Amino acid sequence: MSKAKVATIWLDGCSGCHMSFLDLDERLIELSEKMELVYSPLVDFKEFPQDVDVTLVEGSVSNEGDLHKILQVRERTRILVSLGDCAVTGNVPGMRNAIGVEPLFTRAYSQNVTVHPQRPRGAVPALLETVKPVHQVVPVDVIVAGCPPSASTIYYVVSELLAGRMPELETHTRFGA
Amino acid sequence: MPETLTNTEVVTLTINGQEVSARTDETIMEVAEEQGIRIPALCHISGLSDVGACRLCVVEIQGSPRLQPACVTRVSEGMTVTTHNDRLKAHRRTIVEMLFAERNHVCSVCVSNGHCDLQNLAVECGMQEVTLPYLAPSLQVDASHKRFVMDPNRCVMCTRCVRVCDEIEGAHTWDIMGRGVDSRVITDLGKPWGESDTCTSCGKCVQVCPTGALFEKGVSVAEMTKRRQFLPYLKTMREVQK
Amino acid sequence: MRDLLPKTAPPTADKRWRIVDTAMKRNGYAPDGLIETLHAIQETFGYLDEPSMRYVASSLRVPLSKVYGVATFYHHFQLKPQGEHSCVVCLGTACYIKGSSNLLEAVRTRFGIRSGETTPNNKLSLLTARCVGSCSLAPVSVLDGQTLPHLSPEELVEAICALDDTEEAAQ
Amino acid sequence: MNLEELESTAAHERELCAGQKCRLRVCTGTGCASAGSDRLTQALRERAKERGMEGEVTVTEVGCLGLCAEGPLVKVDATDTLYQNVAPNLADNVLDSLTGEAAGITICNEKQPFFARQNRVVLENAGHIESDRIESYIARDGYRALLHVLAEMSPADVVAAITQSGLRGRGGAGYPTGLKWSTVAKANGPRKFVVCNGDEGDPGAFMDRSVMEDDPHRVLEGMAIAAYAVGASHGYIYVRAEYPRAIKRLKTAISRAERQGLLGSSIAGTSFSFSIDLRVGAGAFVCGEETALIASVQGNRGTPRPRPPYPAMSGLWGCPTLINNVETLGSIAPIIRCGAPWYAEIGTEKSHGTKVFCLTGAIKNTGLIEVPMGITLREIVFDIGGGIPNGGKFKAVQTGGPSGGCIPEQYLDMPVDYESLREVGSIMGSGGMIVMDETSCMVDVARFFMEFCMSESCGKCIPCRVGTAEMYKLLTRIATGAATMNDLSKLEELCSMVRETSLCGLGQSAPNPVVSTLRYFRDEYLAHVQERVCPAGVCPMTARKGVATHA
Repeated sequence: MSKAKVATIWLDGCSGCHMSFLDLDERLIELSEKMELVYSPLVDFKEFPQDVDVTLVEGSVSNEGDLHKILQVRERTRILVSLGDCAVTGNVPGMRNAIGVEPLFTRAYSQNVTVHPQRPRGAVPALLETVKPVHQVVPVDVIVAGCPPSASTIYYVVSELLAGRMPELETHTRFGA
Repeated sequence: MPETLTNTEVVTLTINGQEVSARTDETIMEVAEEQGIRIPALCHISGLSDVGACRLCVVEIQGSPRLQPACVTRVSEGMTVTTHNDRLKAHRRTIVEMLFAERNHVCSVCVSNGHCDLQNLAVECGMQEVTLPYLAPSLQVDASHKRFVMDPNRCVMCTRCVRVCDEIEGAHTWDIMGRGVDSRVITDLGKPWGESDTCTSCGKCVQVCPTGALFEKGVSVAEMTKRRQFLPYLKTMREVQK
Repeated sequence: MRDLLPKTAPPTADKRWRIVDTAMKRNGYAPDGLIETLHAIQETFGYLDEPSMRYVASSLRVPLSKVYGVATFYHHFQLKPQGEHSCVVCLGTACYIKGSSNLLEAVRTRFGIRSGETTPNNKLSLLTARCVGSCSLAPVSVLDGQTLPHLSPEELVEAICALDDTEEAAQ
Repeated sequence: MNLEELESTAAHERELCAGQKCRLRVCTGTGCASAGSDRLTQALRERAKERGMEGEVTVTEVGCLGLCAEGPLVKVDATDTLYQNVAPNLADNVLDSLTGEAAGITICNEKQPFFARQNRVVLENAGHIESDRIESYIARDGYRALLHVLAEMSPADVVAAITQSGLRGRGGAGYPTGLKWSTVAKANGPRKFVVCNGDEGDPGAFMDRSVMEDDPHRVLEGMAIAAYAVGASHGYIYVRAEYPRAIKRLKTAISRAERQGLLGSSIAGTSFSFSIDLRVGAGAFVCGEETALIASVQGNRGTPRPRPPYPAMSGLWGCPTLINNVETLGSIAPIIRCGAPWYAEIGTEKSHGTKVFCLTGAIKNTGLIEVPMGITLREIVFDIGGGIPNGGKFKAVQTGGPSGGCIPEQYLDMPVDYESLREVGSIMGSGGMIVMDETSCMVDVARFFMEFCMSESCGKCIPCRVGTAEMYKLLTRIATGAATMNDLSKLEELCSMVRETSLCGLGQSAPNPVVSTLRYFRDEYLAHVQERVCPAGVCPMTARKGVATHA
C-alpha cells in the first residue's frame, strides 16, 4: 500500500502550530509509516507537488503571496485542513483588520521609526486589504481550532484522515486555548 | 414583570417529551434547569432581571408561530416545549458566529481565554468557524480606571454590567449609547471610565461580564477568572426578605 | 416629594434656561419627561452639550449614562453645534430610487462634508432624513426648513450657494 | 359642548361658508406646500385686496386635495373647478377665472380615474376643512360620533360596533381592532391609556402625516371614542419630530377641543373624562413597534421588549394600554356615524373598509389615495396612478416599506388586501406604494432597505443587530461584483435565521425585501454574482477582478 501524501504550509502565523506538530515526538515515527511528508517548511522542497492527499495549513491569508499559495494548494490538495486559530479565525494577524493597511504602515514604518523611516516596496508581497481566515478564501474540509491545537489533537486529526475517516472535532477544540 | 402575578398555580407541561410540573411564576429556563436541561444563554444570568435579548435561549413552543426566549417566557398549563433540535442548534450556532464576526474577539491573547462564556458557547453550540464577513470595527480600549479595564473589542452587548450596576449596586454608571451595530456600553456621559463621578469601583460589572471585555488590571492572558458567587447570594437574600 | 428636594441651578445665567425649566415642570420633573426636555434644549440652544445633559440628569434625577444613552439613541438629537444653515437630504425610498444619493454626493464634492458633518467655517451642516414625507416630490431636500422638490444635484448645490456666504464653505 | 351646541356651531359654520360668495380652497398638503402653495395663498389674498375683490373672495387653506404630482392645486367652489399647477405668479389668472374665462391656468379633470376611483373615508375632510379651526371640522359632522357614543352607547356597544365593522389595524400587521379594544377593555389595571401611534417611519409613506396635518380633530375624536370604549382617562399622541406641522396642528387641535369641552374632564356633561398629551419622537423607526413606543413615551431608549405581556395587558407604566395608529383611529368616527354594517360592506371578505396609500415612484399621478380594500394593483397603478411616465415599463411595486416586499407584474391583478399581499411575500404595511420601472435594480433596492434596517435596528438583540449588518455587507458584495454563489446562499440562510429569531417586528421582517426580490428577481442577483453585471445599470460593480472570496 502506498503512503498518503501529506503536506503542511505556513501562511501568516507564528509557526506555533508547526511546533505543536513537532510535539507529536515519537508519534511522528508511527505516522510516517502511513504517510509521506511531501512539502513543508520543515523539509526542503521548493515546489508544492500535485495530487497531495492532505495539507495542513497554518496561518491566515494576509498578503498576495499567501493568496497565491493557498489557491495553488487548494487546487492540488484533496483534503485541506485549517490548522490553528490563525487559519481558522484570522487570530493575531487579523487584529490589523480594524486598523486598515495605510494607517498600519504609517504607524509601523513612519511614526515608530526614528532612523531612515521608509516603506518596504517590491521585495515582499503586498498586504491584502484585510486578513482572512483560509475558509473565507477557499473551501476548507477540516477545521482545527486552537492556538495552537495540542499535539494530541493534531495526532487525532491526522490519524483519522489517514484511516479514511473525517475527524469529529465539534466539541473537542476551542478558539484560543 | 409586574408583581401582580401573585396567584401562582401548579401546571403540567412537556419539555422535550418529558412531562413536568411547575409553578406559573417560573420561566421555561428555570423549569428546564430543574430538569437538568441546559439551554444556552448569554444575556441571562441568575440574580439579574432578564431582557430576552441574546436570543440564544429561544425554544419552540407547540402552537406558537414564533420562537420564544426561555429566560422570560413563563410556563403555562399544557405547554409543549422543545429546547433542542436541529433548527434551534443551527440558529444558536449562527448567533454565536455573529458575535465573533461583530467585534474583534481574539481568544489567544484575551485575559479571559479559557474562562470565557462566549468561548464556551462556541464549543457548546458547535461553532467552529466564522463564515460571515468580519465587521472589524475600530475600538479603543479604556484603561483609565484605576482598578479595571474595559475592552470593547470583547464586548457582546449582553448588558449584564448595565443591569448589575443599576439593579444591585444602584449606581447606574453603565448604560448603552448609540444604536444597532454601533451601540456601545458607556459610563456616565460616554467619558473615560476613570473620570466617572458615579462609579463606586465595586467591580460587580467586571465579575458578571461574560467575556474579557471587563477585567481587573494586572491580569495577563488567560488569568482573569470571574467570581459570581455574590449574585446567587443576593438573590436568595432578597427572596428571604420578601 | 420631588419639590422638597433641592433644585439644581442651570449651567449658565442664560435666560433661555427658563424654556427648559418649563418643559421639565410641565412633566412634573418626572424622569419620563427626559426626551421632551432634550427636545426643549435642542430647540433652544441648537444642540445638547455636556453641561446641559448634566443639568437635565440632576434636575430629573436620571442617571448621567441614561441621559447620554437616550440622547445618542435618537437620530434627531445633535451633540455637536450645527452650522448656520442646514441641508437635509431625504433618503426615503421614493427619493432614493429617484437618485437622492447623487444629491448627497454632489454636496460632498462641492462642500467637502458628509452626512452629519459641518463645514469648518460652521456655515453648513449636512444631514440625512429617513423620509420627510414629501414622496410625491422626490427627490427632495430640506434647506433651512424649506422643502425643495424634484431636485437635480446641480440645483441643490446652486440652492445652497444661493444662501448667504455658504460659498465660502466650499473653500 | 353638548349635541345641541355642536349642531348650532355646525349650522353657524355652514352658514358662514354659504355666505361667502366665492371660496377658493388652496391645498397646503406637503406636495403643494413645497410647490409654493403658501406663496400662492398670500398672492391670492394680496391681489384680491388690490383688485377690490376682498369682500367676495375668501381664500382658505385646506389639506391635501390628493393629486400631489400636479400641485399647487386650487379648488374654486363657485364654479366647481379644480386648477392644477397654479404657480404663485398665476394668482391673477385664478381671480380672472371668477368673472370670465380661465386663461393661462390648467383645469384639472376631476372625472379622471385618479379621483373617480377613490373612496374617501379617512380622508373625507382633507381638502375641505381648515385644520386649525375646530368649527370647520364640526361643520362636517365632526365630534358627532363622540357625542353620540357618550349619549347612546355603552362602552361594550362601541367595542361591539368596531368588531362588527371588521376594521383591522392600519399600521401594518392588520390585527383586528375590535379584538384589541376588547382585550384592553377587559384588562384590569389602576389606570388605562390610549396611545395614538403617529410615528410613521416607513420611508416612502406619508398617509398619517396627511391625516394629522389636515384633519387633526378626527384623530382626537377617534382617540376619545377608543378611550370611552376601553375605559381610559388619558392618552398620548406620539408624533415624529420630522413632522413639525403635524405637531403644531395637533397641539392647536388639542387646546381647541379642550376649550370646547370635547376633551378634558366631564366631556359633554357626562362623567367621561379624557385628556391627551403630545409626545414628540426623535427619529427612531423602531419606535413604531408597540413596546418600543411605550419605552419612548416613558422617556427611555426606544428598545422593544419581548411580548407577552402585550401592551393591552401591561403597557405604559405597567397599565393596560391601547395602541392604534393614526389611520385606524381616523376610521373610527365614520364607522360610528355611518354604522358598522356600512363600513363592513366596503372591501373584501377579510379586509374591510378603505385603505390610504401613498403612491410614489415611477408613476404619473403621485399622491395620496384612498381606495376600497380588494381593488387590484393594476387599477391602482394604471388607472388611478396613470401608469409609468416617459414610456417606461412597469417592473415592480414595493409595498410595506422596509418590512414589505416587491411585487412583480404577474401579480398585478391580485386584490389588495392583507392576506393576498402576505401570500406574495409582501405586507400591507402602513401604506407606502412605490412603483418601480426598469431603471431600478432590485439588488440595489434590497440593499437600500437593508441599510435602512441596519441603521434603524435598536441593537438590543443579536440577530437583528448583527444580522442586518451582515446581510448589508453581503448585499454590498453582490452590488459591487465581489460576491460568490456562496455569499448568495449565506444571505438566504441569514434571511430565515434573522426572521425566526429576532426579538421584534423590525428584525423579524427586515429580510422581507431581500426574500421577495430573490423570489421574483433571482436572475438579477445571478447576473450580479455570476456575470458581474447590473442589468439596470445602477450598481457600481467596482470590485477587483480575480480576487477569490470564498465565504
